[in-house]
Amino acid sequence: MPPEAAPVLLAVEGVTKHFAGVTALSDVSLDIRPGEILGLLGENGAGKSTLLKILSGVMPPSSGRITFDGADYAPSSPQDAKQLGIVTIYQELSLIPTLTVAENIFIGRAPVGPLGLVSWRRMEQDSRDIIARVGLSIDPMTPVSALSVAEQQLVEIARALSLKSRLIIMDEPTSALTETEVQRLLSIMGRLRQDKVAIMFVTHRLEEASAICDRMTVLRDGRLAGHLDRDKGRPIQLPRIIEKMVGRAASELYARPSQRAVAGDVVLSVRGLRTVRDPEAPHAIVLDGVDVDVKAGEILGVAGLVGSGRTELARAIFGADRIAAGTITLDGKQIAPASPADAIALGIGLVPEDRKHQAIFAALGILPNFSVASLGTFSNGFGFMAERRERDALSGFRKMLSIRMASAEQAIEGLSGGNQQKVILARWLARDPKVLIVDEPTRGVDVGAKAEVHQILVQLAARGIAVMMISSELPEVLAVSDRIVTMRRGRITGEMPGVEANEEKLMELMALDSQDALGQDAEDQAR
Amino acid sequence: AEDKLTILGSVPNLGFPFFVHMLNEIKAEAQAQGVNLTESDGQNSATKQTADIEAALVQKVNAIVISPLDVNALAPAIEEAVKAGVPVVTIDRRVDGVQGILAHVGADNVKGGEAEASAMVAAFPNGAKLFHLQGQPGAGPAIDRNKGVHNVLDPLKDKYQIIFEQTANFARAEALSVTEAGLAANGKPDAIICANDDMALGALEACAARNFTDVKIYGFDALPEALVAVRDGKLAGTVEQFPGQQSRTAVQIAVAYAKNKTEPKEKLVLLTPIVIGKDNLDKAERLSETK
Amino acid sequence: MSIAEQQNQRGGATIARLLMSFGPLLFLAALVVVFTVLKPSFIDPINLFNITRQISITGLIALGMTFVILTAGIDLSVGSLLAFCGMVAAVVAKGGAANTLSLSTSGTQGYGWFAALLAAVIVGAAAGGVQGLAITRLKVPPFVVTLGGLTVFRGLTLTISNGGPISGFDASMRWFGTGLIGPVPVPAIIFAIAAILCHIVLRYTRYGRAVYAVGGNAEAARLSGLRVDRILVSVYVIVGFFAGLAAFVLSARLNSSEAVAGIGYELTVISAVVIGGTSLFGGIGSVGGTVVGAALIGVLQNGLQFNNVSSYTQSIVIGLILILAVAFDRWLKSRVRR
Amino acid sequence: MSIAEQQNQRGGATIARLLMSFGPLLFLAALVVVFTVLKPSFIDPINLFNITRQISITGLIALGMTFVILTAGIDLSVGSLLAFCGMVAAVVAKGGAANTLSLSTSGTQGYGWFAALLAAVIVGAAAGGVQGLAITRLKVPPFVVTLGGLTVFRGLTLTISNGGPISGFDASMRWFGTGLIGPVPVPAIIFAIAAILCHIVLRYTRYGRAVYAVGGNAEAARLSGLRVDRILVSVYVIVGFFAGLAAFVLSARLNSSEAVAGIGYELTVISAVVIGGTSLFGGIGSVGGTVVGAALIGVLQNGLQFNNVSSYTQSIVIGLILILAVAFDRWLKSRVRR
Ligand SMILES: Nc1ncnc2c1ncn2[C@@H]1O[C@H](COP(=O)(O)OP(=O)(O)OP(=O)(O)O)[C@@H](O)[C@H]1O
Ligand SMILES: Nc1ncnc2c1ncn2[C@@H]1O[C@H](COP(=O)(O)OP(=O)(O)OP(=O)(O)O)[C@@H](O)[C@H]1O
Ligand SMILES: [Mg+2]
Ligand SMILES: [Mg+2]
Repeated sequence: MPPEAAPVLLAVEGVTKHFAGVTALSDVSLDIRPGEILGLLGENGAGKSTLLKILSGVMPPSSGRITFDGADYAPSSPQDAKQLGIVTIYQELSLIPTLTVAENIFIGRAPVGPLGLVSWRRMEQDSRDIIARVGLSIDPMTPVSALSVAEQQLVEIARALSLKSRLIIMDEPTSALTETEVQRLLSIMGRLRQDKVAIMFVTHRLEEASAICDRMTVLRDGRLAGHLDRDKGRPIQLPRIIEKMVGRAASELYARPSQRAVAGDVVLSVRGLRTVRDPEAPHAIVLDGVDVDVKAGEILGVAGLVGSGRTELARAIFGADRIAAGTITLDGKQIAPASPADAIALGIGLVPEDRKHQAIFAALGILPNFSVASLGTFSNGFGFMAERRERDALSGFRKMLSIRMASAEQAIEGLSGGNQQKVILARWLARDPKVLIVDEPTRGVDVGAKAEVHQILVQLAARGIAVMMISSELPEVLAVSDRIVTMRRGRITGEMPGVEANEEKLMELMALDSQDALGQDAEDQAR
Repeated sequence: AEDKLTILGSVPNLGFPFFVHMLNEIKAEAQAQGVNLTESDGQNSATKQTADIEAALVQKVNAIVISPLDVNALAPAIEEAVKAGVPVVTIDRRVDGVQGILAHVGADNVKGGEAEASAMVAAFPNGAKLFHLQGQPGAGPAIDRNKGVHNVLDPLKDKYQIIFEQTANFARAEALSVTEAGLAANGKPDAIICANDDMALGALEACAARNFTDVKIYGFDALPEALVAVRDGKLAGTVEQFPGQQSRTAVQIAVAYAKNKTEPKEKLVLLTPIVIGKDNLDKAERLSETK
Repeated sequence: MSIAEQQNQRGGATIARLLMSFGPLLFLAALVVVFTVLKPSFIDPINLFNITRQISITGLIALGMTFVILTAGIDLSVGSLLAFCGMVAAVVAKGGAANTLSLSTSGTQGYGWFAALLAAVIVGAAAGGVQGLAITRLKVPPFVVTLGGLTVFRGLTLTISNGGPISGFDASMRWFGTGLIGPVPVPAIIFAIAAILCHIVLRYTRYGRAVYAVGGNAEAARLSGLRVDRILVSVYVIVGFFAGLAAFVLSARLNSSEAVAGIGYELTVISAVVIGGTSLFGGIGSVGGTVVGAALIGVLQNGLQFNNVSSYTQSIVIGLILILAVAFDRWLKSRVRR
Repeated sequence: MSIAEQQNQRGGATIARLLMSFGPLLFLAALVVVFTVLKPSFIDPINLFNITRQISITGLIALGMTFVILTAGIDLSVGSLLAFCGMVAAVVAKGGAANTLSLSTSGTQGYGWFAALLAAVIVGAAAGGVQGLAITRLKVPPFVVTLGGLTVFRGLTLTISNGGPISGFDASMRWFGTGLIGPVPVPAIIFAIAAILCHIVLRYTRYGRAVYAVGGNAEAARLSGLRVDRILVSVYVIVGFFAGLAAFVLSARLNSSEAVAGIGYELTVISAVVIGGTSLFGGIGSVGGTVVGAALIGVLQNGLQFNNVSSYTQSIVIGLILILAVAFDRWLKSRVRR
């Protein structure tokens, strides 16, 4: 049924939003009908999240009008939106880390017994069913702080789905998910569409937007860049989207970069690496005998499903987690970094997966964020900072990586995600490492910046650095890797040259590790 | 050794040298009398001192010698002791409204304040401008000493003006700052009356820094350090309440009763506080410590 | 993760949870054993009841403080607020400021214990509410607002009492501080009832869970539709209420309201909460822990006094044991997590 | 975002930054004006120098506390540690515990001011280091460790001094508390030099950068190769050092080291740091702010005393102004954000 047949559920007319000194949204209009999936797209900082926050009552617009069900709609808090059946999955995860999964799902609406007292038993049972819908099989009484980012994202999705809703707003719900979970989410969205729920969907992964969205609204620099409709029921094609987003035809995003360095000698070699269960992180995957090599001048892609242990591998090499057994060899010499400081001194760098919590110093300026890993390089023998040299280095990288920033003093918080990521990359480039490990380097980064990050990685490899790239996005892995290894359950399950790889081959290796794994998987699914 | 008597000796706050001296004297006398002593420090909290008494009652002490932190707040605990048949002798401060206390040995803080102010009046028969540094607001001795000073000076308002009256919380450092502010704001006074020796010594430093060496400063408690300052003519005087004598007498009374049920000759032993000046230094109890 | 692993983990979780909540309790038990060995009369019922009575005052405030710290807040004003509420209760009990100098306990002029109690808790709750509003509306951190409150309430107390104590209440009021029900002191019973109620509120009501949520992550709680500011104000109202209740019990016990009451209580109270395992960063903690924390401090003080340890040494020992108790708890938790 | 907008933002940022750092300064200026209007002699140099001398003791400790709070830590033990270091300095200055009862100032038996100073700062730094190790190794929160330290150091102080003061130092030592260089009091000069050094360290050295980074995000700092634990220990060493230095100056000024010195200083010191705009959550703040915060408190106390305001009213006014000063700062910052 064509969605136009139904009356408009929510209409935004000429909404503008100013922050001190910034206009985040300017005269934006759009509408959405029941049973429709509307994609909201745009580069980092285009204003997508700002618009969604206005719709969900987090902040008021500076001007403009919104109607819901034909009536004026001006929520003063998320509570108001919730009462109308507008449910939001926020970009910055909004779970309470100290509470259990069950409590997060039932926050503010815990099932109560006859005396008005919370029934923990019912809460546990009900939440078990709810998270099963998104394919999670964790104990609902686990505290959220023990979950991986991906699991948290799934919990958040599950919670939103469990609320009685007429409009679901999803701000990058898939940024931490791998293919399997994304497919599951898309099929759930399809079902919701049949149930006449309207969905507003933000993502930087254009393939999935193209696959599921009925219509798209594209923002550029806070302004409406245009609307896109399905063409006779066929998915909206990527080039059309990209052109609207960036304002010019995008020639070869994701195209394999042309000149590749010839891979050199093995720089980093890992043999039989094992970790033990850490009581501080009991849910973390335990590495179970990992062998892997990275050569100078190559990009080694590491693919795997959520929880396959890729992050643990990176952290173990980097000295951030304790190693139980195995050897790490760097340039032929065996090393045993006991802390990141040791690893860094040896010439290893790590761009961690959780930018907000593990990489950026939100309140500090760009300059200290940039130089924090190279304080020795940028200071003189007496321990004083050589600020001139530091600034020069930063402005060099600013040009090289085309970082969009106002000044070196600006708080890094004020940058878009993509630009923050580039500053973190610059942090490591300043050290000129032998080995650079990047964990989900483009999470939440828009399509243009993503291509730039890929270019940067290729350039690094060309300079002879051994790059290990962990990514949950298979197209990304395929696009930039010279060689790809797959992981599952703390083990390496396969290896192939980048040119020979394709999604099907990788998925197969990521999903299987042994004969019985299939059966086990089916069981997992069933739960 | 099991049949040796045990008494509880409790003072309000061992953070202050005055009470340290008191407890030391209690200790010495207990030793002389051949009884065990359980020590208690109220730590400036009525609940702590009450708790200590309760613990002592459980341990069945034979007598209690106590200088209560507060005349009212310690009453219930002391009442409990009396009910349990344990003889109680209070030192320095009385508790209000409790029947059956064996004896009280003390020197009234109000009287001490009066003596202090009177000494100043005697030094300035023609009137004077003064500063008054009070103790910690709300604390028993601070209230009583303040009352004593005002008892004397309020009727003589025209001749003796208190131009600057502030608390310095019984502390030397605060007295120094407060006096500095007072001197800057009001110029040199004729005299400074302080509710304890620590504050007097702080005020002394402030005056010395401005070269105001002829300000007459009065302290309270007759601590050794203050006695030295009196001897050297830096302090005009300090009030002696004979805490050592009080303590020893109290222990004697308590032990005599606990041993032989000897009733004290007097239920109320009041020592009259005196102001120690240069001329009567020998009357000071702790003169020997100033060598 | 395999099912076996998950179950293993879950089983581990249960044992771990138990041990975690038992951390401070184990420590408390060890202390009791040590003191009993040193001096067997330590566990005389009389002494144990003494201890319960002694901890009930700071314990009551610690219950309220648990709510505050669960939201990642702090209240430094409780000691002063206690003195202030106590003074208000005294004025009411004596029937007006004019009668405060009378030490008579006939009480005919007074308004009675119930009015005094009501006045104390209402003033306490209101004062807490004002501080809560300053925190949420003026966006001044709780540390600063309640540090200001600490000096303001002390000043107000001294102003109404003119520095002195107000003493002499009638027997019906004094019963709340000194009375017994069977062998059990009334303050201890009040504390026990309050603790049970707080436990139920925090564990089994939506409000209680919202308190945890706000402390776990205030921004996420707001996005999840909780009225964060209201909840924040409410916890300061609660701690203020308990400061008022504690003030009433203390005045009844001492038969006197003092201007210097409660000095330094904030640190004792916060210690009790923190020793009990509540995180100063919010979101984690329990009433049971606070009760154990308060008991630990009470037992320690009483036990040292019982053994005639010199007051100077007491300070040293208490400080060290405070650190050790928390270190032991952390160690247990890191050994068997969740 | 357009370039014009960005530049706009940048201009805004500069004004905002200026105003932000001026927030407490504006408030301070307003206070000075008010007090001068009330009593013009308030700005007599003699009174202003009095104020600088008075704030120098807590100000010195506040400098160290700035480092601690920048790492999101806290040190409640500073008041007790000051008393402890002062007592150690006194024992050394008097030439050993045996001579402490002597009030003589001839000083021939003593080890001289330099030894006393050295003893004070070494003991202070060492005590801070021990606390830092307890925080990093035992994983006990700073609040708890230093709360324990607060009672432990007080107990130790009372033990060495047996409750009494140790008084009477020689003239060379006393000069550090009472001397003048030109018209300027020596303590104020010591404070000024220390403040400038701290400013340079925090602003222009590698170490200072690391302190901000650890406070801004400890996990990110660790993953950036900083030795987080060492830096944490170091800030407690620094605050301990300053407590020792302040103790030396205070003893020299009073000609006496008292067992009761420094009670409650922790709150004054933390207030100074927080009023100066340093965030209790770490990563944000400056030495300049702390100096302004200390000056604000000093001016307020002195000004109220200067006007002979009753001590009860003083408490109330100081508490309210403390809250207002921070509220004003927040308001300014929220007006002109980034
Ligand atoms: N609270 C705020 N204060 C000031 N500026 C803000 C604030 N929130 C957002 N902005 C600015 O508004 C603009 C739009 O931000 P928004 O988060 O809506 O972008 P987005 O399209 O969601 O980007 P992304 O894809 O990176 O999530 C950005 O320039 C951002 O810096
Ligand atoms: N700090 C932690 N505490 C407890 N459990 C954790 C923690 N970090 C990760 N985990 C657990 O480790 C598992 C693996 O997640 P991790 O992120 O390490 O794997 P990964 O292969 O890198 O996958 P992805 O990055 O796609 O999430 C998850 O199931 C999660 O529950
Ligand atoms: Mg966004
Ligand atoms: Mg990962």
